[in-house]
Amino acid sequence: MAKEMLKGNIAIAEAAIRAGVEAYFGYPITPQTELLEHMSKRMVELDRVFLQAESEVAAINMVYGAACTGVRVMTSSSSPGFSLMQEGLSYIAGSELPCVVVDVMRGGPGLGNILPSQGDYFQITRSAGHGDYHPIVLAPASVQEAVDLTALAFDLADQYRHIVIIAADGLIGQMMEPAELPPMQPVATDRPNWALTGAKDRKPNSIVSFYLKAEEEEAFNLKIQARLHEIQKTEQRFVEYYTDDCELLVIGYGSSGRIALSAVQTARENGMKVGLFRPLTLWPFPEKRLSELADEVGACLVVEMSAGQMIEDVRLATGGQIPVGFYGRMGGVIPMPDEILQAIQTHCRQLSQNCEGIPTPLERVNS
Amino acid sequence: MAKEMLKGNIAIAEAAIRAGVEAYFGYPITPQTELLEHMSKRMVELDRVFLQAESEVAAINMVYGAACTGVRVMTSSSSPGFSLMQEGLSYIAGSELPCVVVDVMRGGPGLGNILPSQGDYFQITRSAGHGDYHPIVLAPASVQEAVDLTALAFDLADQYRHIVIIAADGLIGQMMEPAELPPMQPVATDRPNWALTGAKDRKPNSIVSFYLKAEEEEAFNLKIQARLHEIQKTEQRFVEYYTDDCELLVIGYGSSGRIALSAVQTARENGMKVGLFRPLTLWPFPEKRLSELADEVGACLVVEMSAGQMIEDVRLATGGQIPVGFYGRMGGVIPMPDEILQAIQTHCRQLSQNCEGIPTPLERVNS
Amino acid sequence: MMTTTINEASTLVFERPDSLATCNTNYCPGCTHGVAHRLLAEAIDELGLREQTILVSPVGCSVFSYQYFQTDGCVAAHGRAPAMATGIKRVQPDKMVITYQGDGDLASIGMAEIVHAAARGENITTIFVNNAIYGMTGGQMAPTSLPGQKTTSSPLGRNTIMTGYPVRMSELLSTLDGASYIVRRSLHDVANIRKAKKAILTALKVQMNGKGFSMVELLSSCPTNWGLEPVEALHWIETNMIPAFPLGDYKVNEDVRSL
Amino acid sequence: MMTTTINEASTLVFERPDSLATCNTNYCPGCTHGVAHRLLAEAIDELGLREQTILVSPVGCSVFSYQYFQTDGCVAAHGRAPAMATGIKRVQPDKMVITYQGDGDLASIGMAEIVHAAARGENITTIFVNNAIYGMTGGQMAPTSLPGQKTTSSPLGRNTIMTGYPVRMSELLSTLDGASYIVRRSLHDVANIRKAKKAILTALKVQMNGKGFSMVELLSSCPTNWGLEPVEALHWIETNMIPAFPLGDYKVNEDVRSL
Amino acid sequence: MQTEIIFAGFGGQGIMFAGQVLAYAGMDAGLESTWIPSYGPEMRGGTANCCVVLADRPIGSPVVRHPQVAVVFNNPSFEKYESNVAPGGLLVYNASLITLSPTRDNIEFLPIPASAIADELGNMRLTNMVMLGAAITARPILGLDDVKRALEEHLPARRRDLLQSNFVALERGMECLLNPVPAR
Amino acid sequence: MQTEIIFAGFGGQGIMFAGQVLAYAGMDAGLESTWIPSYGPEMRGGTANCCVVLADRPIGSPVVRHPQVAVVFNNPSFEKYESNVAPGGLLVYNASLITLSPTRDNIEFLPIPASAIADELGNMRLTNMVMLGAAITARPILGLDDVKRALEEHLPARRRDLLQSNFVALERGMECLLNPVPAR
Amino acid sequence: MTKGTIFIDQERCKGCSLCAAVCPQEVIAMQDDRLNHKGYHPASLNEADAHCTGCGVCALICPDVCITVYREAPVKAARAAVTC
Amino acid sequence: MTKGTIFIDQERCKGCSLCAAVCPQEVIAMQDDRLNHKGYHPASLNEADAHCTGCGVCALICPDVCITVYREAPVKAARAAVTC
Ligand SMILES: Cc1ncc(C[n+]2csc(CCOP(=O)(O)OP(=O)(O)O)c2C)c(N)n1
Ligand SMILES: Cc1ncc(C[n+]2csc(CCOP(=O)(O)OP(=O)(O)O)c2C)c(N)n1
Ligand code: SF4
Ligand code: SF4
Ligand code: SF4
Ligand code: SF4
Ligand code: SF4
Ligand code: SF4
Ligand SMILES: [Mg+2]
Ligand SMILES: [Mg+2]
Repeated sequence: MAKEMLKGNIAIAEAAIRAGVEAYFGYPITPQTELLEHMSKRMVELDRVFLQAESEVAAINMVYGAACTGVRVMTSSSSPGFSLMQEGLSYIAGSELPCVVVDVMRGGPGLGNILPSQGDYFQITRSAGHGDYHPIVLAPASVQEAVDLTALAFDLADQYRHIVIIAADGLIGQMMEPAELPPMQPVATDRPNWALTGAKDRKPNSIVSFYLKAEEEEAFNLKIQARLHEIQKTEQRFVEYYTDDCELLVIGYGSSGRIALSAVQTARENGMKVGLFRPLTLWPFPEKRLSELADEVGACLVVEMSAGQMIEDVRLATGGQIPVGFYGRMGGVIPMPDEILQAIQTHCRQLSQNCEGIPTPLERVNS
Repeated sequence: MAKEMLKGNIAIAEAAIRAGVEAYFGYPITPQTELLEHMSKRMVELDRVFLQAESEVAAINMVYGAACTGVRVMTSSSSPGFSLMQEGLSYIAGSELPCVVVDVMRGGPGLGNILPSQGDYFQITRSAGHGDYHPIVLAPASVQEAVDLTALAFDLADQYRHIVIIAADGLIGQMMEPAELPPMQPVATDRPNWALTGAKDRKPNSIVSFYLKAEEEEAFNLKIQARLHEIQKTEQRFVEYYTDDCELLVIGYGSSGRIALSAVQTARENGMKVGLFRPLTLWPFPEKRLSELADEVGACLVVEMSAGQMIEDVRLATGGQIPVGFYGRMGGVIPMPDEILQAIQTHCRQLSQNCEGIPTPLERVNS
Repeated sequence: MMTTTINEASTLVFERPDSLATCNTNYCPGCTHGVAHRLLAEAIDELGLREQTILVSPVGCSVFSYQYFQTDGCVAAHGRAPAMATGIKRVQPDKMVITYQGDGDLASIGMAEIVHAAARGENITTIFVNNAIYGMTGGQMAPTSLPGQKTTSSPLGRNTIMTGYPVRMSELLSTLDGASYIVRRSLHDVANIRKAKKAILTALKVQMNGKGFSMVELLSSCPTNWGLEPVEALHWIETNMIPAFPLGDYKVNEDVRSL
Repeated sequence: MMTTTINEASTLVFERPDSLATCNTNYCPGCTHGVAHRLLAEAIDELGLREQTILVSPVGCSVFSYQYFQTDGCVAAHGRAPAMATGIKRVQPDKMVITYQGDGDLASIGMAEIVHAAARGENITTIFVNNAIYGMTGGQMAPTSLPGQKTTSSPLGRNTIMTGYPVRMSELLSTLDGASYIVRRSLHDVANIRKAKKAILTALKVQMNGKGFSMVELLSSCPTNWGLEPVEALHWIETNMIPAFPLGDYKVNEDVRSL
Repeated sequence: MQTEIIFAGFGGQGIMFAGQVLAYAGMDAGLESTWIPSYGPEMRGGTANCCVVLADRPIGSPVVRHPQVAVVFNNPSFEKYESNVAPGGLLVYNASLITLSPTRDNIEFLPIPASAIADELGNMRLTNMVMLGAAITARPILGLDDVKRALEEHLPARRRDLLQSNFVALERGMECLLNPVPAR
Repeated sequence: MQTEIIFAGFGGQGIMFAGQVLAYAGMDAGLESTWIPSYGPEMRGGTANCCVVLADRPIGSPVVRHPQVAVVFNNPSFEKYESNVAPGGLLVYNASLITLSPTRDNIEFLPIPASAIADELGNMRLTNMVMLGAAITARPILGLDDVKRALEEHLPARRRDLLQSNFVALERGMECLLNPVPAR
Repeated sequence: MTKGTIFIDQERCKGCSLCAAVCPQEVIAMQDDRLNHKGYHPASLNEADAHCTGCGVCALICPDVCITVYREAPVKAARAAVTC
Repeated sequence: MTKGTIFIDQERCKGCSLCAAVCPQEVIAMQDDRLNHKGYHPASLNEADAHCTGCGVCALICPDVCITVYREAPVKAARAAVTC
């Protein structure tokens, strides 16, 4: 299919439809709303399930129900709405069900504003609700990547019977960019054997997220942990640029990774040995490759649209080997290539002198 | 006052009352319910505000409202209910309001069970809702400590106009233990100048959590970050045992820290050079002292009632200097002193050989 | 041993319904949750629905109910059964989806979800077991608790000035056009148990015929948290609950009457 | 320039109420949110309540309303204004606490909070601006949208089979004993605007006298998302909304009539 | 020194109270003392049990897997805890209700006709004190007087009238050890 | 090479569409191309604007603080963007509506009587195409044909009938540069 | 009067005594002297007097569905009577 | 018929024309030829014919409270008339 100018929100919706999503439940919230609106049109056309829920709490629990039947199901929201889904997400994880959730992040905390942000990183990667688990998290940096990762999201969700979250932001959601959509996949007709389809010619199935006996709950948790371990081993994804001979490694995901690339390119043109590492999976965080790179580079600079959240994963992955600098903007302010370039220059300078001079994230944001 | 046998949940409630809490809003959930029940009796006796909300969502938003008036206000719940409070917490943080929230953690994810757990560490310390902030988190390991930290919680909340979360668990909440309650504090009568008390003889006050202009939202976020920075500098709290000459440092908070102490004591009796580091503040995490200790000890062993969450803070604080082992139980299983002792022995053995042998947390839980 | 008590001419006139699992329930002695279960199981059997039924259990004393029925089942988050049921029903309109909910679950935390399921005319059936208290968590006040009722969170009795009056869900939901069949019944004696059974049969038929949202509210006992003997508890329903929650048909759409 | 048009004998007979801030609003041309604001401000002035009023704004087009009133104010999380107002009122019973909410806010995500505030007889006043759509987010369907109404999330018109029928909040809340004063008015013409003003005055008096929960539902226009000129939009209220949302007094307790 | 005692039986048999009295007595005697109910899945089932730990240094876990002493009031509890008691430990059981017989040989069994005695004393609700009296006598956990004092100070007002009969029950429990029922 | 163009004016003036046409034209001409609306606080206020970036290599940020070209349709937008345009940049403005006069001297100003021309053409909704025609002529962003082709391929069906008049509008905009109105 | 009998699963019985309370013939008694394995005093049919009519109301009120009812009567009539 | 007049804050006006639509005297016109700073065509009183009665209904419907009304009449009566 040819490329078309597609708005990120709509691209994700259409990509989900082509990946065979059978049910969508959501609630309007800027800057995500076009996704829901596209679903309201297309899902009805295709005679699939679209329902505007009364709230995000209801939406995620409708997703929970639909997921129990073994179909591909999805919801989408933005930061405050995502916060309301925390309990439901934990239940879905506790029931080993596949589903895809899109968070088009906006400025926070609180009502904040409707502008692009990456302030939900912790909430998405660490704790989508209470209890021990991590959802799989995919972070697109372009409309095309949003399309591609949406298809991947459904496959991973089914493969691991796990939640997959697409961590986008207002920039990816609102911009139009040329992208190519995949062909329409047929909707799967068979249902997994664990699905709630009525106990016909088989024992009753039940799907619950509780084990009142401690030993059973622990056994279940160990099972989940084993699965997460497996995912960590096999699903770390990332893109790297100019990393073969770089002294400073810039690290950013999604929009900030994309913008950082411009800065890195300019830096290269000015002869600075700078590379870019852009995680595609935020969980599992691509720590293997990053720790390898840490042996090769002198320092890294994390760029986020937040006060510094992914930076913790970077520090864990690089394990104190190299100094980790930070450049972050918050509350809907988008870090511009020239600002990032400046940060790169400062760090390169400090590299040539002593690394210790690099300010800690908090100092950085406060300065 | 003399010591009495007090149940953790009730001790926290009574301590809050004596700290001058003027309003309590909550919703029943095991293993926290006695706290709410005690409030339903005592707050009414004292002619203060008690209200059983229709849900945790309502409860946290009632807290939000009461906090706007500048009074000391509190709610309490357990893991699933705490998940439902995420949006409200983010709004409260975004409005710079003081309040105290108790999470008596239970087994998860999902409905899980009602037994003790520490599986909410990430959710509590990293992301009580969307956006960039951390609540102050206090972790009591005994009923007496629960009493003392509850009083502290209200003071810190007022001092920093920030959320303070008491991270307890079913063990602390349900057990009875001798403890001494502080004398009754008088309820503060004056209201802060920012409070919503009616615009009489002054300009109208407003309390909101949004700044539609990116620059304003960023400015606000920087203000919050500056405050968090201040808190990180001044409020790191912890207790340490046998750390003057130890080779293996055990690290645990709350119940697991308390139980670990028994194991450490036995280890000492068997001549092993083992110490215990027990964080009282989970955020800010007592990284300063821990990184000092990291220079002195050969390795550390993190004990949690989870798959390993605080261990990330330990690894960040010790910055790869020393191997970090892990012993965790999940889903309501309580790690017993003898098990921890075993883990200590294994690690000491490995210390005397090579440290690399220490299994990673995930390997550990999976084995 | 059975046979000893039965002579040749005897015929079996009452036994456990097939849809009811054989395991013991976790309910307290005399708790009429058990009666509600049996009635629902009988109705499912009589309509031959066992193999196409999906039961959505709540969080509450009936959290285990999914185990007590020989049907597919799941447990919703507290109060969200109607949303979960909606998700199940929308992708499988040919299945029978039933939520079983307590009063704390449905009338307190789950208010928005039940109102909107009814407003949408969601084609599901709700069995609403109203015992005027939070049973599972140890007897706290529910929105349905009666004025003056002593509970562990209203130790001096429910104070209407501070906490208002009992929420009457059947009346409330009857204001919604999407609701097709909303009735209240009681489980306090055999005559009423018979009526309750008929209502459950009708509610299921409403769903079978795609007529929209149906709910049967059942006044039920909680001897444990009411602090009464099982027999006294049944009297308490009759003398205290029924006046506050009048029995009757609150909404029966035209096209449902025929069923 | 004013003076030129006014001769000596003239007296000022209408001006901006004091409680209304002088800044411009962010509302679209012809949006009757502005009228609702003015009426509320006038009522606050006439009852001399400005200095003791705390306004709880919603998330919706009226999210800025706290700026438009010369009173203390805050913005609740979407749908939670009644809970936030409850928190404020319980610790300051002597203050006037008013929530201002849209239909998406109050009737969709905030259903549980408004129902329970009413059930508790919470002594607060709610101004419920029903424009049958989600204005701020760009015109999606609300629970109050009319059958067949085209919105950005019901592009073919609201399908009652899939999404049910409009939720009538005044009727629904009137089933609750805790609710003292529940009326529906319209802002589509001057006569009705006058009636709306009277209702708002009464509602505030209910709170002043500690009589419990009061709500005035106002049928309001959204020219922008209805795709109509402001004048047409007022006609649309009259011809389409009023039949679906009949104007009238739905609950007026005995002890309120006297006010 | 640390002693762990589990009390287990049906709800309504005064299990929780017996444990609390012991815990109070421990505190008053200057020991570290913890009490924790088991509030697991059993909750609804009608069985109740609690765990008391007394020690002369800070108590790590108030919960124990293998208590030194188990005081059990009914068959299900007998089954559950016979296997849990630590080797060399003690199982005190209510011989009036418990029909099962001991199977382990590495722990001590102490059958007490507690319900019978309580019945004799005219109040079945005294069963728990009879059992407690026996337990503290069989193992020198605390002196009878410590327990009596605890009762005196902590018995809820509405139960005050029962103080004396509680004392008697404790004593009768103690006396059982003079002529124990042989373990079958 | 990277060019950033901002279109700004009142809602209903075809701002968004003008930007999209340019973005489409860029894509069809084989350039990297992004379009993003400003959806900030203004949303309700009635003003609308969008940003188009065209480049020959991957575009980092679709949002820019200092565009090279600003195409503004009304006074508020003139005020806002005059100061934002990058030094050496261009400000194309609708002289028929905009009463303000330029204040900066390090950018180029191009006043276009766009509304007047559209009025002449008998359809005010063509204003945006007049402005676009002028913009692409003043700066060699893309050829007129690229833009025409984009219009042809992407003009929504319901607007098809307007295709020719859109073309004319583009041309009229272009012609303005032959005899520009002197910047006051 | 039709003659009938019931069978009570005494291990399932929780001794709530509702059946005894509703039996019109008053032929159900609680066994206060014996506990079942679950620890309850189960109900039992007073076999001595054979006044049980098989009316089934005990079964209809039993929350734990412990009771099976038999009746000396043609099946159809019988079912009709007890099924509710 | 009482004589009155109104003052319209034209910079506040959003040109919704509701006032013009409701004026019984039809003395309010929209200025299609001019935009205010906010970009709207403001309403204005047709000063030419002085038929404004000061009835105030324009003010009562104006969503942006742009209109102040004056009337040649004793204050009390006047207020009573317009305040709603
Ligand atoms: C989010 C959340 N909040 C609270 C609880 C605790 N909880 C479990 S059941 C229940 C109420 C049960 O009462 P009801 O719904 O009336 O059912 P019943 O036990 O009376 O049959 C509560 C509050 C929970 N599990 N999850
Ligand atoms: C939790 C959450 N979900 C969704 C939103 C997005 N949102 C903002 S306003 C609104 C609805 C506004 O509609 P209504 O309440 O009818 O007010 P109106 O704008 O029509 O006056 C929504 C869905 C949000 N801010 N927070
Ligand atoms: S607590 Fe009440 S509702 Fe729950 S099982 Fe026992 S009696 Fe039934
Ligand atoms: S969008 Fe609708 S409701 Fe919102 S301000 Fe505009 S007209 Fe009013
Ligand atoms: S069947 Fe009827 S008569 Fe026989 S025991 Fe039961 S209730 Fe009594
Ligand atoms: S009703 Fe059932 S459970 Fe109750 S006593 Fe009779 S047989 Fe036993
Ligand atoms: S006051 Fe009355 S007459 Fe005068 S302009 Fe207004 S509406 Fe017309
Ligand atoms: S009603 Fe008000 S805003 Fe509308 S046109 Fe008249 S004066 Fe202007
Ligand atoms: Mg209940
Ligand atoms: Mg609306």
